[in-house]
Amino acid sequence: MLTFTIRRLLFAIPTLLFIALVIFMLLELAPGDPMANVPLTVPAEVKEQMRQALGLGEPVHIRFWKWIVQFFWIEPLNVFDHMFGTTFAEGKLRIISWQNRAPVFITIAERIPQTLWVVGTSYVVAILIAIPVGIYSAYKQYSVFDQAGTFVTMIGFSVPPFFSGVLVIIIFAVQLRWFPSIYDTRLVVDSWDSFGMQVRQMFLPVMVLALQITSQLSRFMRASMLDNLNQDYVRTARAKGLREKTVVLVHVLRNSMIPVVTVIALGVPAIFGGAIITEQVFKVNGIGQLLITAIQANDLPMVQTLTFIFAVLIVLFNLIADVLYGILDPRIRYD
Amino acid sequence: MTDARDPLTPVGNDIGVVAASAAVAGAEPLLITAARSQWWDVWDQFRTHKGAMVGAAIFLAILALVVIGPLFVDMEAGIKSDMRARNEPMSLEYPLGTDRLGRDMFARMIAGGRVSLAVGLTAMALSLVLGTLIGVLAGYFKGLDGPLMRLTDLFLALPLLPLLLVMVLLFREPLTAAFGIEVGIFILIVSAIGITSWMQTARIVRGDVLALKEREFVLAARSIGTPSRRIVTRHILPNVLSPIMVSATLGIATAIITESALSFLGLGFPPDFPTWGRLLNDGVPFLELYPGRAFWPGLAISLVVLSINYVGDGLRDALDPRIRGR
Amino acid sequence: MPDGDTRNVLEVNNLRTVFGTRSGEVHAVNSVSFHVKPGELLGVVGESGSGKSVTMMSLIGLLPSPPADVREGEVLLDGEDLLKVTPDRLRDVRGGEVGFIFQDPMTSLNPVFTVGYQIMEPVRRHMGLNKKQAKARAIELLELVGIPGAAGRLSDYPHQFSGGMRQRVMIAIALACDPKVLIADEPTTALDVTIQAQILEIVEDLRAKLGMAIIWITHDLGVIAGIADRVAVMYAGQIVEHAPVFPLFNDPRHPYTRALLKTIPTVSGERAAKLQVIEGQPPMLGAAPTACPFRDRCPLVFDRCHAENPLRADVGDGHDVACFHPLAHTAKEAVA
Amino acid sequence: MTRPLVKVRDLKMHFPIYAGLLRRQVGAVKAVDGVSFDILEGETLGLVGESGCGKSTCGRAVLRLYDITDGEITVDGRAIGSEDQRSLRKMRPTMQMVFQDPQACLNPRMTVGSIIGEPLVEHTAMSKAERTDKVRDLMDKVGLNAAFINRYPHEFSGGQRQRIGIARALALNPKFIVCDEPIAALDVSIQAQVVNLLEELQDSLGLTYLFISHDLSMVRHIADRVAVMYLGKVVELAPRDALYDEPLHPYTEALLSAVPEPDPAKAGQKRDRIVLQGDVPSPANPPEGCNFCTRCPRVMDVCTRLDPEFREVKPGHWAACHLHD
Amino acid sequence: DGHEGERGRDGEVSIIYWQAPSTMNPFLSGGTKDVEAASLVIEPLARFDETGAIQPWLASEIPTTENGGISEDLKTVTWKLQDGITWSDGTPFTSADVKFTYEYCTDPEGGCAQVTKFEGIESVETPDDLTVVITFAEPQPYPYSAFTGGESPILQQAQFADCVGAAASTCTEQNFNPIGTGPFVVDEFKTNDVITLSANPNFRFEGKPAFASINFKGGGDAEAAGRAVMQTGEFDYAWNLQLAPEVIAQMETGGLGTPVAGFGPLVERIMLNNTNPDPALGPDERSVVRPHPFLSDPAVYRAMSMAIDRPLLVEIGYGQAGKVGCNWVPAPEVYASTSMECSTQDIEGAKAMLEEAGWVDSNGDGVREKDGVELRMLYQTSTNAVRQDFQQLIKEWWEEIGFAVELRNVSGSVFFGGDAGSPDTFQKFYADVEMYANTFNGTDPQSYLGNGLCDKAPRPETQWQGENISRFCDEEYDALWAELAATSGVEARAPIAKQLNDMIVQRGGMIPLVHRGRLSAHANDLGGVKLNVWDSELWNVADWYRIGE
Ligand SMILES: Nc1ncnc2c1ncn2[C@@H]1O[C@H](COP(=O)(O)OP(=O)(O)OP(=O)(O)O)[C@@H](O)[C@H]1O
Ligand SMILES: Nc1ncnc2c1ncn2[C@@H]1O[C@H](COP(=O)(O)OP(=O)(O)OP(=O)(O)O)[C@@H](O)[C@H]1O
Ligand SMILES: [Mg+2]
Ligand SMILES: [Mg+2]
Repeated sequence: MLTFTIRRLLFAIPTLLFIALVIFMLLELAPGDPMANVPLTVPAEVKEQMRQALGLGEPVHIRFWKWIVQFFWIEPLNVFDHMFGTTFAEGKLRIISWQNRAPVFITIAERIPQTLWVVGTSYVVAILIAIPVGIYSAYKQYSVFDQAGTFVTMIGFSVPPFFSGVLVIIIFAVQLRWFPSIYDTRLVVDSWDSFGMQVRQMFLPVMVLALQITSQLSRFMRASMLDNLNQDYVRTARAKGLREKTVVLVHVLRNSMIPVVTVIALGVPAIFGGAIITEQVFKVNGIGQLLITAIQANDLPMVQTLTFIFAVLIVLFNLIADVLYGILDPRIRYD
Repeated sequence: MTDARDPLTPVGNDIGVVAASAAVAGAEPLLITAARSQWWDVWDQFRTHKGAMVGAAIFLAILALVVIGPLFVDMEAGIKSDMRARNEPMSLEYPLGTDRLGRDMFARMIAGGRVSLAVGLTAMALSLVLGTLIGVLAGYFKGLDGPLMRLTDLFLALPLLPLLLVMVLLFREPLTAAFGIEVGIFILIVSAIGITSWMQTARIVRGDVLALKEREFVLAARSIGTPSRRIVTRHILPNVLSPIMVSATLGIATAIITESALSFLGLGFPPDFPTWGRLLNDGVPFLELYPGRAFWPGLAISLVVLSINYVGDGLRDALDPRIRGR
Repeated sequence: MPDGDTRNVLEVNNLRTVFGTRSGEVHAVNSVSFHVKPGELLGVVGESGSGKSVTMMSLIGLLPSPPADVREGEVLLDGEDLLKVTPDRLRDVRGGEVGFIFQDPMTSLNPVFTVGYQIMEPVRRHMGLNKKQAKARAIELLELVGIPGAAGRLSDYPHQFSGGMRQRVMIAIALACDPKVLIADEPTTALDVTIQAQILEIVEDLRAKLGMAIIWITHDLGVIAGIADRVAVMYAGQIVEHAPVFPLFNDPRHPYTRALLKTIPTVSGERAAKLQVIEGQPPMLGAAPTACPFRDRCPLVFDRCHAENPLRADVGDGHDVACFHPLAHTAKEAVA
Repeated sequence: MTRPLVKVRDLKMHFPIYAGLLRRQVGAVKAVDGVSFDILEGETLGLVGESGCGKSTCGRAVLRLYDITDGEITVDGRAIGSEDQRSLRKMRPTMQMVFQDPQACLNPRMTVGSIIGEPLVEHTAMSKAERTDKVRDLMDKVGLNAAFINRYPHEFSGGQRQRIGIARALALNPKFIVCDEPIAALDVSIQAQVVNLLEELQDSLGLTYLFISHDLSMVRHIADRVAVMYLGKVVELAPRDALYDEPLHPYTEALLSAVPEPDPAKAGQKRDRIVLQGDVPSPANPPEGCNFCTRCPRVMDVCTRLDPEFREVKPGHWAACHLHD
Repeated sequence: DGHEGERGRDGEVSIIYWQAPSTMNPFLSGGTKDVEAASLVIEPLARFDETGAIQPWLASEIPTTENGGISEDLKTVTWKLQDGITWSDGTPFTSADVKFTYEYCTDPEGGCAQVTKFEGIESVETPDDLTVVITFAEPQPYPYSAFTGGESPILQQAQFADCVGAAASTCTEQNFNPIGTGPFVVDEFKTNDVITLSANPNFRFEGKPAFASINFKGGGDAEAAGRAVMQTGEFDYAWNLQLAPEVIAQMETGGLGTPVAGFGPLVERIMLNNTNPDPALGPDERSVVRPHPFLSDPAVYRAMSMAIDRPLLVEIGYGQAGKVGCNWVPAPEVYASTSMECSTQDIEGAKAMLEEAGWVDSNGDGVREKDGVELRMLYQTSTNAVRQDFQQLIKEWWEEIGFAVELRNVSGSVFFGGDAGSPDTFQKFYADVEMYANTFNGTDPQSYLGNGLCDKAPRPETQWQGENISRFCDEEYDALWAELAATSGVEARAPIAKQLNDMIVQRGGMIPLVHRGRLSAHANDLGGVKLNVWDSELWNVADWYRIGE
């Protein structure tokens, strides 16, 4: 298991470097310019000067190399400095956003908490809903509950969040005034009151996101349960005189969870990546919104860094999913 | 030494058994051997699946509306503005009302449906073909597995928006020049969506192929001397049909929605070219004033997705001869 | 051999089980009756699909319902009708008073729980032991079924065991609570002869030691000949012949039993030039039987067989058979 | 009846095991480890042994469905041991295979007609009509009602399915067929039908079989000569009667004694059954010396050190055991 | 009401900008959102008020020739600073800071976005702590661009001393949290998200600001911003609500807020390509070769203009935030030409005009042609719902009078991106007509009118830089503009400017469509809001207060 993990990690390095290069080239080829958002009243020569100030004059390969060095060496050094109060990274140029001339990692660090709060919570909520729903639908296959579940999940899948999000805002924030329509990222949870506020403002985005995630997860859970409910060992468990609850919730569930857990693990990068549209609709200025504004502003260092972090997470969580599979399923041993 | 029965079909067996015994007893005439098209069997089975039939009916109704609707509906009304009829509610003349330029929503829905369905179906087909091809190649040929799966990882990790931007930049001019604006952009959008959405299918197919490859009937085909190419087409592909079917269902929804996002970013069809996604998008700001504007396209997308899902279920069952016996 | 106890631990009368499927009903078990006494081993033979497993699973409600439906009959375990008891009581019976061993040792154990956990489960459930006691019991059981180093293997997973050992674990689970009746559904079919020999050895030992009633399902007549006291032959959901083991092998009365005995080659004795076969296929069980199910394949078939389903009739010495043919009751060699 | 149709010399089939950080090969599953035998034209060679001892691998390797590790194989005068798969295709019609699991070896989505017709599509230029005729012909030959040509495998009983497999194997008029446990998955009453069919076909078409099975009684019935395998090696090879009456290898003896006798009288006598202890060792890690030494009831010192040579102990009766040195 | 009282008495005010500020340093960004956010903290010497009139801010008075602040030769301007102003950190505000700001922005490596504000300045002198003397190389008839308005506020020298030139971008702390003289100071700045500010304890006016803190939220969309102010009451002020008029009206029924509109020089217009965009000419030639095959014909572009129903466009697209626009320079009042009328659609007139000029549909395909040239056009604009509606309507009108129009929309980030490599930018103008809006800063249109000069045309040799998008070129125009540049005094300048405006519209440079205003909304209980389109909208935030019950 350990060597498997190490081996996969080693293999991941060239893959990641290649991904970094591809992302870089893609962004390089993409149309658009960091000056697009500067008003038309600013003349072109000035824009050109601003471009030069961003380092856009340098050739592509040099910029790529610089970025690599900054990402893999200078930024970690900064983290180190931050943790131990050293000054190794002093004076070294960090990855700077073109939009605000600040190190991209500062902005990213600011954004992570709200993304984790909202997207993370919806993921947890979705899991908590999807698993029982999946279990019950499979256990009572073709029952009314199961049919209704299929219907709802399909709707949940097919309605884009830019529609459902606005819809719930209009119903719950505008008409009923139950929840705020705009997420307040400044809120610090330090008391029951502020916690209540946090719950209130998270409610709508979490609801919209969770519906989507639940739709997919519960389908998956159901299929996995169905696979296992017909297995011979289930009959064995029943023959032992175990309670139906034990049979389903211990024997079947444990087996069904193996693929589901890995699917859940594979979905984790998406939590960090944020849910772009939902964040946009509810003004949860998280990572997803950061990415979309960076793309709109053609802030290549930011886009490059974010997408690369995302790629790293995907590769990492693929690995974690594999390892989890190995841990959860005693039959599988990678070596 | 029991007869190893497929757990799926405890009953299917017995029908065969009866037929067989009848034949042994000489009861069955030897005449009915004329090859009956296997699609009849598929249809027969499909017909018994209630959900699938309802789904198919709805889908066909939408398709019919979209395809032959223009013969009965004044499509001009959906394209030309009419300042005297702005923001009309639902009425006989305008079954779904009109929009803020006085265009007939019903006609626009039909026109939008043509584009959305065409995009959804072709993009889905393209992504399925790509996904299946890559999945099968990776699963079947050991040497290709590593590189192709890395490629899949790569695509999964790529930011789609910039990728689409690049594609549009590089290919829009040549394509519109070669095929005209509508076809050119259609090709562009379909390929953009197809190219960025095949990865899930590829992974699933690969997994299934890996398992199928070890099945004895593949070995049997090899022992006969069937070359790999035909083993894949004849034995592997038909057996990965059901996961592909599932991907197809979800793929159409994703394609229709992605198209709307593309239109939204100005990368899609020209603005005077309605699609369901665009109509939905345009309707959202007016959700409070004119809920229908977002509701109808939203409903259309959901209906298509739902009906295709049920059709997919039925088709999957119908295509599987083991279930068909039931 | 059964001792003096003549009480029946398990008595099954007129059991009928029907499956409702999309293409109609399947009458898998039709009016099956049998009984076992403590310490006795009843062998059940019959070809695939003849309803052996369904019969046994009907006894303790292991069939999923729907589609299965036990229509009729009584299952008396020490006089208590298992078809009428509450689900809770039934669960107490399962694993507690009736042990079950399944055919396929590869899939009948849950792959994600340790062997120890799976053995301890019924022990804790039915005997109310605590963890420590249960563990001791599990070790004891594993030693009983002949797994060396039992204590060390409790924390192993099923896949770490070979097929033979897994089947021994299954036996240990079935025996865990000292059941009164052990039902073994083709426990050795998936195993090699040498391993089968080991298992048979173990079961015979255990029977002597624990004195429980055993129902042993198989279609290997060789196995039956070696271990059974009495044999029931099933065909198309019915018991067509039932007799103590010697009379059955020496003097089979039902044409099906006779044919069955003929088909199997042996490793000793003279070698037949050609194997005997039973032509044809078993019938579909689409409806309750109204005629002899074997009629289409029977060399002795005559009018009555098409009109009526023969009932089991005693031919003496605890030997009964369901056949109209006059020869069946007397003659030794009737089948060509 | 004299020319060896198939000659196998020192056949080895090792499946590599990779492990470690760099996925280096650290060992091999020695599924078949030095097997030699001849099969004469028109005869049936039985191959028996416990599960996992390498019978199937051996059968497949002989047909070159695997790229073998080492050894020579000659089929019908042509050395195919090291030929590549592409050129082997031409050779395929000569040698065919019938598989263990009649359910698994038939593509569930193809009709019987297309399954049986597949080899014809691959190797002949028949028209569709000719092919249908030939398929009907074959179905007739194996005792399937030709009316079932458009049915799917699941609509048949196990025995019938096995007939489909046999028909497919016969389609190209092969000389040599490897039957890999063709009856293992079948019911007793149906086993006999299949075995009889195989025998009939052999008589009428002059086929040569390698008949793999773990059912000793069936092998006794069908085979002319029998080879017994244990852990990747043939431990004994002899004409049928010689082997059953007078086994030379302790493993063969144990195997024979373990077969239950369907006669309660004899069973009651408890003819001295030799119950082997323990399990078969892993083929990835076979014991030192004789492969059987860990379970052998008559193990000697030398057995744990030296691998016994496979030699002709009596005329036509080969064995690999130190008892007969 | 809450006019008087102590500082911070009204608690918190919440402002929402649907475009989120990314920095507080307007010299590094130039985006309106950043400039306006910064105006809460840092201030210029003078501002324009809601009428466009210049007002002293940190200066004690506006320098003019009359008060001697501007020299006779129009080459030097002397600003007198108010005495006693301190930075929010308590240190005094001096002329050195002003001079530093000039140096900061004009450093060639700094990439200053406002460098045009300092164009033509030869030197900035500080004779004493309260005097700033600006010397221009040439006479400046309108010298109020440096240090005036929200784009050109004063930075504190002490804070930014190490941030000059290439180092500008490394000063994250400074750029996010500049020390200013304004009513508020930054407590926390979260890029593109939210800014928390609190009242400046050292602010120069007693009892101001009324609010103790500001929650400045960024991001989202105009719709949500409007909703948050007018329907849910979560925010007090929402900036720039570019929404369909009926949506605004509907939101207003929420009863919690009011939309307010203000008009600057922003004009939505259709630019007419004066060169031939035929793709067959190749990527470079197609933007240089003159003339355009048919747009050079006055009958054609006049007919195009006549066919447009501007009041309808206003109604559909902008409502109270739009007016019929016939001029390129619609404001300030003094510069707005009144010579043209365009508020009635005249389809028949347009047809007749074309007919007369010889554009007839001789082959019956619905498209007029003349000498083998058909009236086929490609009409492009950026992606934006209102623009797409406009495109649709205008296309219909034009087709009615015998044109064939193909529409195209390009993502704003590409269209306005100025990427020389992209064929889709508005500067390349690879289309026959294109639609967008533009404006100018401050109140003087001189440099804006300069966008019509021949040599300002973007073309390959200028790397596609230049503001003369339509590539309008007219010697008379160039000469007249030179005259404007040499004239001082509004009275003299205004007629010339109007003449220039008329010339470009009448000679085929563009078709103005809508004079656009800016629409913002404030909560009904927020007092003191004066929508200002000439400067930062938040220019008088120090005077805002909460209206009590
Ligand atoms: N779930 C089910 N639904 C419908 N029919 C069923 C079901 N399970 C079993 N049957 C039918 O019941 C009959 C008896 O099956 P059973 O499994 O008892 O046979 P068996 O004698 O145990 O055979 P084997 O030797 O193969 O185990 C068969 O005809 C089978 O098809
Ligand atoms: N493709 C493979 N890769 C690795 N090991 C294999 C492979 N195929 C077979 N083996 C191993 O080779 C050994 C022999 O397998 P084989 O299938 O030949 O046995 P067998 O005698 O046919 O058994 P059975 O009676 O169960 O069919 C087994 O240990 C098996 O695990
Ligand atoms: Mg069974
Ligand atoms: Mg095998």
